[in-house]
Amino acid sequence: MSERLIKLKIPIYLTTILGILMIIEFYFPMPEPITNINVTLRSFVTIVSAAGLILGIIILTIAHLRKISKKESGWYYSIIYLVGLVITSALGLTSVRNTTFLWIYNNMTAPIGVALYSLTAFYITSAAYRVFRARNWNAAVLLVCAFIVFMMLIPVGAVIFPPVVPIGEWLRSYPSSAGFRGMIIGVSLGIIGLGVRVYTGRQKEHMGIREERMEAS
Amino acid sequence: MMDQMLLGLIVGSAVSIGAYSVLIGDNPISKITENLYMGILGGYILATNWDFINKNAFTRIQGGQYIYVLAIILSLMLFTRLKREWIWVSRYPVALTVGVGLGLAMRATVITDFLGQIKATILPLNSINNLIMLIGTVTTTAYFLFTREYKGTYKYINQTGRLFLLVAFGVAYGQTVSFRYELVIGRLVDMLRPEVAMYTYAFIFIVAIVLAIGYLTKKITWYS
Amino acid sequence: MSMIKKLLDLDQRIIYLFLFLLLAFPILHPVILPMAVQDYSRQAFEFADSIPEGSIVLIEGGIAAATYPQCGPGMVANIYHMLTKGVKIVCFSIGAEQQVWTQKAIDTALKKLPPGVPAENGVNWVNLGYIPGGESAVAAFANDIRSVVSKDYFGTPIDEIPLMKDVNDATAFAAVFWWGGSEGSIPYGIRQFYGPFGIPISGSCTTNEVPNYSPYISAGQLKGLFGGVRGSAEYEYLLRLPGPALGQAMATNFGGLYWLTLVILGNIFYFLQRRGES
Amino acid sequence: MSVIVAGRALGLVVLVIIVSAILWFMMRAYSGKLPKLRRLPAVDIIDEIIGRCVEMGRPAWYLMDNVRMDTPSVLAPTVAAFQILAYVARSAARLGAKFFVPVTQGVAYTIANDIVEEAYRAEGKPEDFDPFGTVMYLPEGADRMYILNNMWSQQIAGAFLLGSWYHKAIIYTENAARVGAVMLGGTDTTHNIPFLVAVCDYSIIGEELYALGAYLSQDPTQSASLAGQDIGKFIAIIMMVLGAILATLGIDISSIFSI
Repeated sequence: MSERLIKLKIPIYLTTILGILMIIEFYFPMPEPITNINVTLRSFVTIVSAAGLILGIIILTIAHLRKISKKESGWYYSIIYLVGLVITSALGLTSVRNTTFLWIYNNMTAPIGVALYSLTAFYITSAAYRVFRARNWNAAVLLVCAFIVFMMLIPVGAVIFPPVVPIGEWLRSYPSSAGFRGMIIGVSLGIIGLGVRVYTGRQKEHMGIREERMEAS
Repeated sequence: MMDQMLLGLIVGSAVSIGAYSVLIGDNPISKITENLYMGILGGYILATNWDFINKNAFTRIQGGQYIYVLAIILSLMLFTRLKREWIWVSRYPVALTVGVGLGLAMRATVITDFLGQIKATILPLNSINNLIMLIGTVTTTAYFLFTREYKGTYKYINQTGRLFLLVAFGVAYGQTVSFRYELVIGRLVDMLRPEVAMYTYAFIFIVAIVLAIGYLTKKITWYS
Repeated sequence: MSMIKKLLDLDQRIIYLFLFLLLAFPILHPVILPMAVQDYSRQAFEFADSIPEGSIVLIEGGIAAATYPQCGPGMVANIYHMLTKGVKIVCFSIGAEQQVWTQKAIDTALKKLPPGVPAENGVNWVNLGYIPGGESAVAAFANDIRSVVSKDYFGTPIDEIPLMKDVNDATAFAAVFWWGGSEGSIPYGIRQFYGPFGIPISGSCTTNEVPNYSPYISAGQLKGLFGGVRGSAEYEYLLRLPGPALGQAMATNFGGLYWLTLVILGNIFYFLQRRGES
Repeated sequence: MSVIVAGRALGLVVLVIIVSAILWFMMRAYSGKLPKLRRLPAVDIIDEIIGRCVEMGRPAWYLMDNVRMDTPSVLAPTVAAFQILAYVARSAARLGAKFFVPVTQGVAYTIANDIVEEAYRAEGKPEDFDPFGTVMYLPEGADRMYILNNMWSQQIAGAFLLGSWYHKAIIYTENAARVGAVMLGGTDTTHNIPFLVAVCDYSIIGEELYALGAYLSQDPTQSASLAGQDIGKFIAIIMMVLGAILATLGIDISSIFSI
């Protein structure tokens, strides 16, 4: 029973207490020691997240090492990973201001990052040809609105067909904001509902705990 | 100094071509870039996060804020998952993250999202546009009702709500597309600078030859 | 019939290849297509143009590596515009990486300046560098600059900088230009400069963020906005200062026309196929 | 010093009302009185997609994009996605589909790994769970290339794209569609929901992401909480309609928002 308490109940209680503390602090003026605790807790979260990333890299490295030792298909690529990791982390751990470390970041990491981000343009273009068809009226509405707004936004669009600008602006300011407003209101309620389910200990999947049906917790 | 910058642009151009090769489908060039990127990014994440912990926890502990020892303990608790029987220990840092995070999300969403959007919708109904705004917001809000069956009056409300949602999605789609082209252009501008362009062409040429040989000899799978 | 089916199943790699060629072409050989200037950009330009000679403006440089190709040229044009008008500039950044790009924008603008325009560091412009702490630091900066800044980007103590002599808080500035990149930080400027001090503010952001700020413009809290590469190109266009953004805007045009064509073609083929089937 | 922070009183009142409504419905469900709920189509689709993957002998992937647990606005949809993951993973374990979950953040990785392992154990197939391969940590950013390359080489047949989605939405959906995968997509981010709706075979929008997990859990108190959320929607609708009518009549009530 006490094992259940430590492994299961206390984490859930802890979640609830911390969450309610955050909410109360926002609505009621609090004496300084309590606000200080909350600020400290939030910085704990950032520290734990940073530690989580380090843990992730360690696990990823173990996975690559295992791949190499088992000679799984494509194991030689893992060597590239290891070399990259060892060089950059060795440089970076000496100092994050190390010039070679920053050079690698600016000239290798960042360009690949931008290039990968920009892949979206290619996939959007091929999606335009493949899925953007007026199959039914739902798809047609989406298609027409996207077409008009996009035409408004490219510099030459307004020259080809001037009315797209007022139409596009109107779509953007009225029906579109109205649509998103309803969605945002819904999402906000979804977050509140989620919070209540988590804080009452009903939803506990994120703790890796299997759900137990209709059982008081 | 200048040489380092030029070298940087050339290397940047080479790795970008490696990244763009993924457009062809899985191939050795993109695999090499993938693992290289994962490695250097992993090293970067390792170093910067270690630096962050150092600055925000260890330095503070040295400065007398002993409460931060707790943050270190919580962080170490995450690492217990490397041993299977100890996995439950990592629930504590998870409880901290989720508890605090959800609390922060919940407390803010009521005012900024829920009330903020309602406030913006309270408009005098003296123009078609304001009326559309009200109808749109009300019907899309109603679109998400879970306790109403899809029939009767609600069916029409639901359909109207869906229409507004689709318009919103279309507008957001068009909006995002134009931004995406700017990203490629930004990268291409750097790759096609006069002093780098020759190298870029050479890299493209090499990659094309390697891949063409690979595909023709069936050493690399061509996905269609 | 099978022809249309084949066209509909066109290999995506051909689409990608054409996109590459279409985007690279205008960068290598600038072709100027006509362009319509957006209202937001025109308002922002007119606002910048109305600042009287001799006053001091504050520029926040929030542009980083990923956003510099789009928004950087606009910031360069802004700095050029101010210096040629005889307006003094104080720059700062709220991100560490961004301060480097801010300085790069200043250097680029200085190189472009026509001879005879005074542009001395510390007299006509100053870069205060990186101020950590997000919005709370911006608030502190607006109330008392010296509480958060002691040295500029180059390490000169700010009390030794002539331009900073009478500049103590937000009231010293005639205007604020917030080149926010993709930081999403324009509201900081609105809340901390426009709200409490009434200093007019205009800004720039990436294209996808424009809708987030349109409410501020219609409320008059933001005097104008340059969105993405198009905004930068329009600044260059209005200022008659040809630069990299114009070429990029033309490339966007090509990419955009390609997208529109593909959507239209896809639909035509799709309907032809459906008609053939029925 | 006032009792409530200025400008937040109405927020507090609304929050208390919504939370009480949710709790009330949950209590009622606890004693057996269940509210009537419309069935979300997405509920049946999950097993269908997994089943298809098993039939074709090709893997099913569960992608979550942004899982930064230190950002509240990302954390909420991520926690919702975790609940759905618990169901999908059990379904995959039971039917025997090859399952893969890439995660880009350490704490989230810890959680996802626990969930999936627990699911395999619950279905009595712990040997099918690969501690290094089923759930995998990939550095944020580098995951794009890994996922694209492997999507092609493994020829996935099903993909779930749930959580807080950003630009990766279009990258993954378009590639998954090209390799012939059936997709279920859903997010609460307004900028990228259009791609999921346009490209995915099935999509869930905004709040439905939060609701889906509650539907899928076998726990009636959770699904009952959705009825409480509906009360919030009614409050919103009433406030908007009433406010607009009063504004038309020249009565300005916007000041109540700043109490």
